[in-house]
Amino acid sequence: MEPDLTVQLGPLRLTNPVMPASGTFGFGLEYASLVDLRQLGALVVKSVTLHPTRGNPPPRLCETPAGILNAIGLMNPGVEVFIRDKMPLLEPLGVPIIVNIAGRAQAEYAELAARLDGVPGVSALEVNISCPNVKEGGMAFGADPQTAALVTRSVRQATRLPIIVKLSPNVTDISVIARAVEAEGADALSLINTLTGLVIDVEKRRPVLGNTTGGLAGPAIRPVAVHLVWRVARAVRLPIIGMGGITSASDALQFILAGASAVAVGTQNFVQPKAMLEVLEGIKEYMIRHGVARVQDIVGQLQV
Amino acid sequence: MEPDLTVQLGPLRLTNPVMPASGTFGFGLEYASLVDLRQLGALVVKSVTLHPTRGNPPPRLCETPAGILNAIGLMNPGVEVFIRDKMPLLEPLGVPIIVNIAGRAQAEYAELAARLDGVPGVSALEVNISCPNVKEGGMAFGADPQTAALVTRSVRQATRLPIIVKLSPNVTDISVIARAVEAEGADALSLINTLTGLVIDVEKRRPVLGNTTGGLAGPAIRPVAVHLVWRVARAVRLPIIGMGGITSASDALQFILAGASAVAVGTQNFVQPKAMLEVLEGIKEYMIRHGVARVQDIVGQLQV
Amino acid sequence: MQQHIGRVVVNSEIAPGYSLVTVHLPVVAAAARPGQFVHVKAGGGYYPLLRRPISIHRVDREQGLVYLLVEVRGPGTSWLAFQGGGTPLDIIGPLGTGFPRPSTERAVMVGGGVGMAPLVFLAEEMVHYGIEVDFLLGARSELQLLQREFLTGIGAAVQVATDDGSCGHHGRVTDLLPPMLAKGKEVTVYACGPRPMLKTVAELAAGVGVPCWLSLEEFMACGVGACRGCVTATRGNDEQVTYKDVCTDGPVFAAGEVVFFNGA
Amino acid sequence: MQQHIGRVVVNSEIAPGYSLVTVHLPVVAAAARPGQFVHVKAGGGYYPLLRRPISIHRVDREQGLVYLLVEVRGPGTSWLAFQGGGTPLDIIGPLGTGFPRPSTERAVMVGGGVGMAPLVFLAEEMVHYGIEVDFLLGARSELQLLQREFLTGIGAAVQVATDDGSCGHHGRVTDLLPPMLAKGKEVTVYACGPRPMLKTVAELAAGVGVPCWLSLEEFMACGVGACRGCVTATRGNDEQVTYKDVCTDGPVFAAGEVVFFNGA
Ligand SMILES: Cc1cc2nc3c(=O)[nH]c(=O)nc-3n(C[C@H](O)[C@H](O)[C@H](O)COP(=O)(O)OP(=O)(O)OC[C@H]3O[C@@H](n4cnc5c(N)ncnc54)[C@H](O)[C@@H]3O)c2cc1C
Ligand SMILES: Cc1cc2nc3c(=O)[nH]c(=O)nc-3n(C[C@H](O)[C@H](O)[C@H](O)COP(=O)(O)OP(=O)(O)OC[C@H]3O[C@@H](n4cnc5c(N)ncnc54)[C@H](O)[C@@H]3O)c2cc1C
Ligand SMILES: Cc1cc2nc3c(=O)[nH]c(=O)nc-3n(C[C@H](O)[C@H](O)[C@H](O)COP(=O)(O)O)c2cc1C
Ligand SMILES: Cc1cc2nc3c(=O)[nH]c(=O)nc-3n(C[C@H](O)[C@H](O)[C@H](O)COP(=O)(O)O)c2cc1C
Ligand code: FES
Ligand code: FES
Repeated sequence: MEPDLTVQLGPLRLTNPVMPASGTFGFGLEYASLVDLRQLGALVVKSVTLHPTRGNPPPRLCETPAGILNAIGLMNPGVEVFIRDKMPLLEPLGVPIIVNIAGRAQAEYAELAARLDGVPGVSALEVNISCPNVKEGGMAFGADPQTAALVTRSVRQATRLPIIVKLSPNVTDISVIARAVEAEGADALSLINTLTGLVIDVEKRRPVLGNTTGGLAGPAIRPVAVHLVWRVARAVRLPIIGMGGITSASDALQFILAGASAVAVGTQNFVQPKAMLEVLEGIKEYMIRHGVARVQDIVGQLQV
Repeated sequence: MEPDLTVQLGPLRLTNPVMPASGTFGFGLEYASLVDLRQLGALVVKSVTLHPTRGNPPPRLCETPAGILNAIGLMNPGVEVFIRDKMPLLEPLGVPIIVNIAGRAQAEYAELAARLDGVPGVSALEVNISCPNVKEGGMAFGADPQTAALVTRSVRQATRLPIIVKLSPNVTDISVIARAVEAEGADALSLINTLTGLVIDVEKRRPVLGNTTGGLAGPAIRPVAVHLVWRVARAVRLPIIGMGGITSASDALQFILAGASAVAVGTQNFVQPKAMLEVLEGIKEYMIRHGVARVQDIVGQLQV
Repeated sequence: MQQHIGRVVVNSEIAPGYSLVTVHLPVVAAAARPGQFVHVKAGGGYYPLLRRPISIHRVDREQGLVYLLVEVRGPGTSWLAFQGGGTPLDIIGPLGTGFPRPSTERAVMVGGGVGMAPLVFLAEEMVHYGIEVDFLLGARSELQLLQREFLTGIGAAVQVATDDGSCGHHGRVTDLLPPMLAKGKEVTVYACGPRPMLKTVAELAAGVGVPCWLSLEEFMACGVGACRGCVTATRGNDEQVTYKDVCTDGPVFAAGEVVFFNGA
Repeated sequence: MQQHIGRVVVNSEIAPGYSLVTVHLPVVAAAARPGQFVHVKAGGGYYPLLRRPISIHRVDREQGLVYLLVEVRGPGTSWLAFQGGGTPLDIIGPLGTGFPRPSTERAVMVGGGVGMAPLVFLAEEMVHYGIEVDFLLGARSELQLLQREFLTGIGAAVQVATDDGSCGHHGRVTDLLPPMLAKGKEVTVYACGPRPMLKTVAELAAGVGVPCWLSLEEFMACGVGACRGCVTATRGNDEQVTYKDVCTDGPVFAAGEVVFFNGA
């Protein structure tokens, strides 16, 4: 019997739990010749902002032990161009499109949400209140329960689309933020965004990245991410999209057992564009081997 | 000309800036046949508690991508046995001995500090308010500025020894904690302790570690550690001992340029017991190559 | 215990997934006792990060050689298994306490899978001292039976069990133990292998009251007693459970001291 | 652009620290244009983590071969340089835009260090189309002069500069450029190498108003235009500075478009 991989993220139903992490898969189209996009549970696009955003000065990336430090700075063509140029290509895929939005102020989140409401093909919004690489907004919203709540409330009021709020790991108690966001009507949570980091070129005595600091992602942060998913899963009733260093089905299953209903692959897309499909296959095999009928049945089934 | 490697950590003077991170070098004696302990800037011993501590159930360790997750749980023979059995062997080394203390309550820190005050050979105390692997005390003290301040105050009142407070990275704003601790008379700070993490054995659906969660250390966390040192260095005037994933002189220099006056090698001791001496050699070479007369001259010299 | 650079002399796959690595390491060869291990840096860079503990399988003191028998399981052991002659190996050792000499005239060794590795060194030494050695060798199937001819060659009485019955007894290697214990003569039992196997061995030996030594495995960081990461639960005479370091208090423990749990 | 598994046919150190890796990769050999690159997974596991971009140095379409010229710099390139015949390589490519054909009858190529790699493919093609090729080859010293005989063999006029004066002009390779530009005949300049070298080339070419194309390097994650990590500052006709992806908008850019800073 085929295992049942369907996932319910609040009002949003996915045929399987595997998707890309925002910003690591562009608008999906860049990868179309390498990955069959139709097989993804959802397609999460790179953060879209109200206005075109130029991003940070290069270098924007460097490799760290089992990780990557990035400070892209939300480079994107802005929501209007996104709706005009990208959505018509994404909609026909028949895959739920989750649009990640990032604002410099509370009002911008609301405006973005309102603008995307009703755009054909947009299935949900992922609200990025956790980007460490921008001066205005970004992580500042996600580090404080009050502002996280306010942003969630404005987005909630501006759209009927399902709302997924993306949380930052750079906080003392992530469950406080999660509960604040839950109380304001978020439909799901996604975590984790990157950990703030700094790499220094000791010969030049300068930061390697043009933006000085960046966000750490990749396998290096996986244990931190699994822990935070586990912690949040016990604090809220909302479904969670887990991410942070997933490279394989076994990594993804750690997140699912910790309490994630779905998983997102980030950095590993760069290494192995087929990773998401391999993760999906591997989850199926695991379910068959362990006699798990529905993937939902093992969500949060970690025995402690 | 020999570069000047001396370091001043408040009242404590070291002949060079390199030492082990607490808990990764035992009481030093375990490594005596592999490393010439007399060459270290200081010897930081494993956390000592008031009473003998059994530690957490095994497994206590697992390897993660470029890192290690540990939940030792402060296993140690207690301060009395430490003073009786270990200090007489450590004192003759002629190296400053920094005793790391961990309490389950504020009063225990004070008691430990009082007990160690005046013990021959003890040069300073490192106050561990950041251990993620114990149920009582530990990180709870380090995650909140008030409790961090209270612990520092009690220790300050109980001893004339220099006090180094060891901070946790698992907080929203580490500089708030650093300032609170500075205000209570700490002489130096050390950071970072480990990041909380979780690794799951998906076949058994159980945590790999006996304690469920553990602390993540090693090269994986280095960018996070360098960032936090940089952040704290700009927030306080206290000297900093930087640590987190140091494997080489170049890694150590990142911390120094970010603002650390001294550095501690942790996980890498397990991989390469000679690492500390190699780091020291490499710092010297760098100084000669760059014409740096005194290592203090490059502390915090990152150009941003 | 010291740190050395040894050189791989030759590396050969002696069974599917098992490699015998011969390392030129005279100081360790001279100093090592059966049951001790070495801590090996596998690969450069960060992957794998930590050293890997590997038992001393045999030594050739005259030629200064140390033999390691490696089962490929993950990144560390596969790196090791594929290093050809000439590769320098960064090794700390010999480490651990080793097996105590028997006070009996007969020794039974129970080796499960690659757990048989350190018992070969022990068997050689026992035979050398005129002690009668029964070697019970367990494996998944005939192909994975390790060093059988070698053991017979040195004069050990080898009996075999395989999980799939492809050779010898069809079943667990511990099934072969009771008859050995029933033989009457005074005997000491030595075992190394998966924990459930060790548990059974411990129970059988305790049942007839013969001395029994187990070599344990735990994940290790330092290997020298500094990190306290490799502990196992033990019970002293006072019945109190304490944690001991597998790397320095062990890896060999008296069977009666080891606390087994449900999962073994 | 597709993902392929190519096999190393042969790997040889052609100069100290430089390896020529021949890979059987017919689809890429057939499709590649000069200036394009491949994105290679170096090693298994997490170290190094990301793929490494390597220029297509030459192709042999008949035999389905792609040649990579690799300078050993860190973990990725040293892994690549040491893979013997038979090793499977996980490769995405061909990637990037490549060099545009010249509208002139003469082309000058300026290659600094391993930056000469993609220019060889271009030189071969230009010669094939009857365009006269001057190849200015720079290196630290004589030993590091790459593929000099090969270039002469295909009919390029090679001039050499070394930092230490051990061969050819003692000084920078860009010192050889002005005379080439002064020759009068219409010429297009192509350059690849360290950024300071590219800056000088761009300035010299702009000075005499000849078309000039530069191949840039930036650290890359995806290689396919998805991550926006590999950008370089460019200036459009409106003088506005924008960031373009080196992986998909480049790696080849019109020299006038590239914004250089103090550090180049
Ligand atoms: C004292 C001692 C002696 C040993 N002697 C030998 C020997 O002679 N030959 C041999 O092949 N192996 C021996 N081992 C086991 C060997 O150390 C592990 O197989 C090895 O560390 C696995 O590393 P890896 O990178 O290949 O795989 P990993 O990916 O690290 O591990 C593969 C699997 O093995 C488990 N594992 C890893 N390390 C250990 C460990 N130390 N103890 C128990 N399970 C572990 C992991 O949980 C995982 O399931 C010994 C272990 C100890 C403690
Ligand atoms: C389009 C393109 C084509 C290239 N073609 C070739 C080629 O044909 N042959 C060749 O030998 N190299 C080429 N390179 C450079 C090559 O990609 C890097 O040398 C390699 O990624 C270094 O990896 P590593 O793991 O060996 O060293 P690392 O440790 O990653 O780096 C070593 C040093 O090189 C720098 N570096 C790393 N990657 C890059 C990069 N992408 N751009 C600039 N600097 C970098 C690092 O900052 C560091 O100083 C090319 C790069 C690009 C972008
Ligand atoms: C290059 C890069 C760009 C990213 N851009 C975004 C972004 O635009 N919006 C966002 O919410 N997260 C962004 N992220 C964070 C990822 O979505 C993800 O949360 C994080 O990388 C952890 O997953 P990973 O370890 O699998 O990469 C980015 C990450 C990387 C590495
Ligand atoms: C096995 C292990 C045990 C540790 N024990 C202690 C301890 O007892 N007290 C303490 O303050 N820190 C302890 N730490 C934290 C280290 O001192 C250090 O802060 C941390 O490991 C980061 O450095 P690293 O990445 O170089 O290991 C321990 C770390 C490890 C890996
Ligand atoms: S491995 Fe560190 S104490 Fe045993
Ligand atoms: S490397 Fe990702 S956009 Fe160029």
